[in-house]
Amino acid sequence: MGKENEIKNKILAIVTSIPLLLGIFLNLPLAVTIAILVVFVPISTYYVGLVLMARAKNKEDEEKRKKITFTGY
Amino acid sequence: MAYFDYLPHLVLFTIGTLIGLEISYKWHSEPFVKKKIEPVPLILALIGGGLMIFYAPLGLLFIGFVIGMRPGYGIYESVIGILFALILWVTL
Amino acid sequence: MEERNLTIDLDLFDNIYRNLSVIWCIKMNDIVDINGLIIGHFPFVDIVPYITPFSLALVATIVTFTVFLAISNPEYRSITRFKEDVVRKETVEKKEARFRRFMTILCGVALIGVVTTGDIFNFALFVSLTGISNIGIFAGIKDTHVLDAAFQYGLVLMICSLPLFGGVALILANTGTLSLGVLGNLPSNQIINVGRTLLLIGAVGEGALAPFFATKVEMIRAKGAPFINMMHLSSLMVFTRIIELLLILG
Amino acid sequence: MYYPVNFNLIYILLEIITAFIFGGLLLGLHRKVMARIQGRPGPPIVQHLLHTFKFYIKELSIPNTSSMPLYVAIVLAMDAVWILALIVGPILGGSFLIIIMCYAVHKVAEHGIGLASGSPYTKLGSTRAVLSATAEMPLIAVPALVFFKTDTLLLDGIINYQIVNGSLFTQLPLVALAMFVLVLSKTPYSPFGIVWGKDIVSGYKTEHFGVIRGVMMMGEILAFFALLWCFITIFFGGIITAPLAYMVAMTGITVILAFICALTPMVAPYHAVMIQWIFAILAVVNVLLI
Repeated sequence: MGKENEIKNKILAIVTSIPLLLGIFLNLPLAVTIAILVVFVPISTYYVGLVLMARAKNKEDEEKRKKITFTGY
Repeated sequence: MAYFDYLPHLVLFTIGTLIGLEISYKWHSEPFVKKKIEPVPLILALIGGGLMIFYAPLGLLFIGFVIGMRPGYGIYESVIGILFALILWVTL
Repeated sequence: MEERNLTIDLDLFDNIYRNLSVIWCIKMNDIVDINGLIIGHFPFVDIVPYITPFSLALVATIVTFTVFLAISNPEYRSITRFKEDVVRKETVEKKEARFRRFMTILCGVALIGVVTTGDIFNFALFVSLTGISNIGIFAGIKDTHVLDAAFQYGLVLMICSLPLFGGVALILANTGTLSLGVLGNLPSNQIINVGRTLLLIGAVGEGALAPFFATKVEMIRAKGAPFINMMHLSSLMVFTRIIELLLILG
Repeated sequence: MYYPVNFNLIYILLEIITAFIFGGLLLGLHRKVMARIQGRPGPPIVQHLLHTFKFYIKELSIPNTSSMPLYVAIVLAMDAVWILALIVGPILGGSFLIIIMCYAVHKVAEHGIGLASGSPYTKLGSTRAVLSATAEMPLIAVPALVFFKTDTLLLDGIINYQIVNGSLFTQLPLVALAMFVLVLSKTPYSPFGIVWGKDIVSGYKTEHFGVIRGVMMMGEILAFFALLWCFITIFFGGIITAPLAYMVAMTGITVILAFICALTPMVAPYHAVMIQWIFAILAVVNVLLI
């Protein structure tokens, strides 16, 4: 995945979690809350996951990460 | 009263198991051998069992440490800790 | 223990009932017991589409699925043949894909009709429309197995339209109405029960549900993931709706 | 009133997170108990949660053959549907039919996940998903049978009925058995888990790894929690009311499920369909007897 893709993912991660933050700070009606949760929780988890993945890949201590441990995660 | 009243319990238990997993692998890097009861996890389990009465999430953290240890280790200790907590709960 | 009352504002509840009772001449209704609060309704002359949390959820699901299925490209299938050293990637032809995409969208629209309508005759019409568009999805495939299965499904479809509309006719003849809002208020009797059974048989055949699933399993061997998925969606949505309908009639 | 009138987003989000962590621990416990029965030490209880988080930092690669927006969107749909089920079920106590709809959409998502990648193994898994849907649909006749007994399908109404008239478990035991088989068929390593059987590599999950697999596992955890919650609410709602009691009951049922999963082999697809039909017919017989 290229650099542009990473930036795009970061922007999308932020954009998709804005409604969740809005819902936390504003008191929205129940129907809107449900819609926000159902639509934006999976999408934002997906994009946050992509960003985390890119971070883990770019880490300098990649060698260390690759070392086999017993716990395996 | 809702389910998330038990969120601290669950989170601290999970963290406890994670720490237990990490540390027990530091303690035992050898291949699995059937072990007798170890002192340190036993003490931790007893502390956890005692804390369950006063502040359950913290007690779960300690018991979770022992439960979450490397597979095969810490079985008797965690059973003793849970029994201790039960005895305390019945008597108090 | 603490009381776990219905989380419904009683004043609002009363208000809605008062408004409904003008049109539907009802005080209590099975719809509320099954679906929860009626959020709104559109009083056309005889047809009364109503909105409940259940139908809202269904409509949202169907719209989302239809949009995503319509915009996605068909998948590629890797095919290797004996004595050949290449791996071919096959997919749906563009012309064929266009027709099947149109049928997918049509099926989605019909499904929205199925889940929102408040009138059993319209329900039967929309269900048969989903059946027809399902056949359309599979009609363009150049594969003998799939076409054979689709042919058999088509036979079931045509046979089952008789019990489907027959059930509706029985219920109409017995009660004098097709509106679900009124029907939900009427006590059931033997004839309505027969009508319900016929309706169930019809919908099961149209949606390729339980006893008729063999054709469906053969049919989804075809290429073109998004279009095939629509068929599964349509049959399951018809099924969820038919449960609600049968319970309302009872 | 049991719950606060204003459901804000934080409240619901916290409930979802609780359900996620608890469901993950339950699935971990499930694996642990299974392992102990089979004489292995087994993974730590937290393993299933660790797997879910692990996949978040693993590289995602999308096959060249996949049908593109669908490949990602259908997995997200699986997640979204169970979040909806959790909101409607444990939090609002709404209509049981919506949860049945979520279950149906879960089936559609399984089918779509299998189809979208273009791999023959996932295709087989998705074919089995269609096949098993026909088996589980009769079991979903459970809401109808419950409705004839209680005259309501709102989960709150069902709970109230049981508080007045006693648990439905004693009144409709065979229907409860059918619902239990439904829950069993959604448990990993279950005899009816033909959809992700190891004979077809991993069924519909074969081509999904990386972030997408993490999201998918999240959906499965929520599904397990929601189905267990529904089972307990519908059949034991009179006895079990407090959240702590729910958690204890869920743990108990998970242990029972683990025993069943550990001691039974995976049945062949057509046998799975047949066995589930038998349980559904038993449920109908129960209603006819009463």
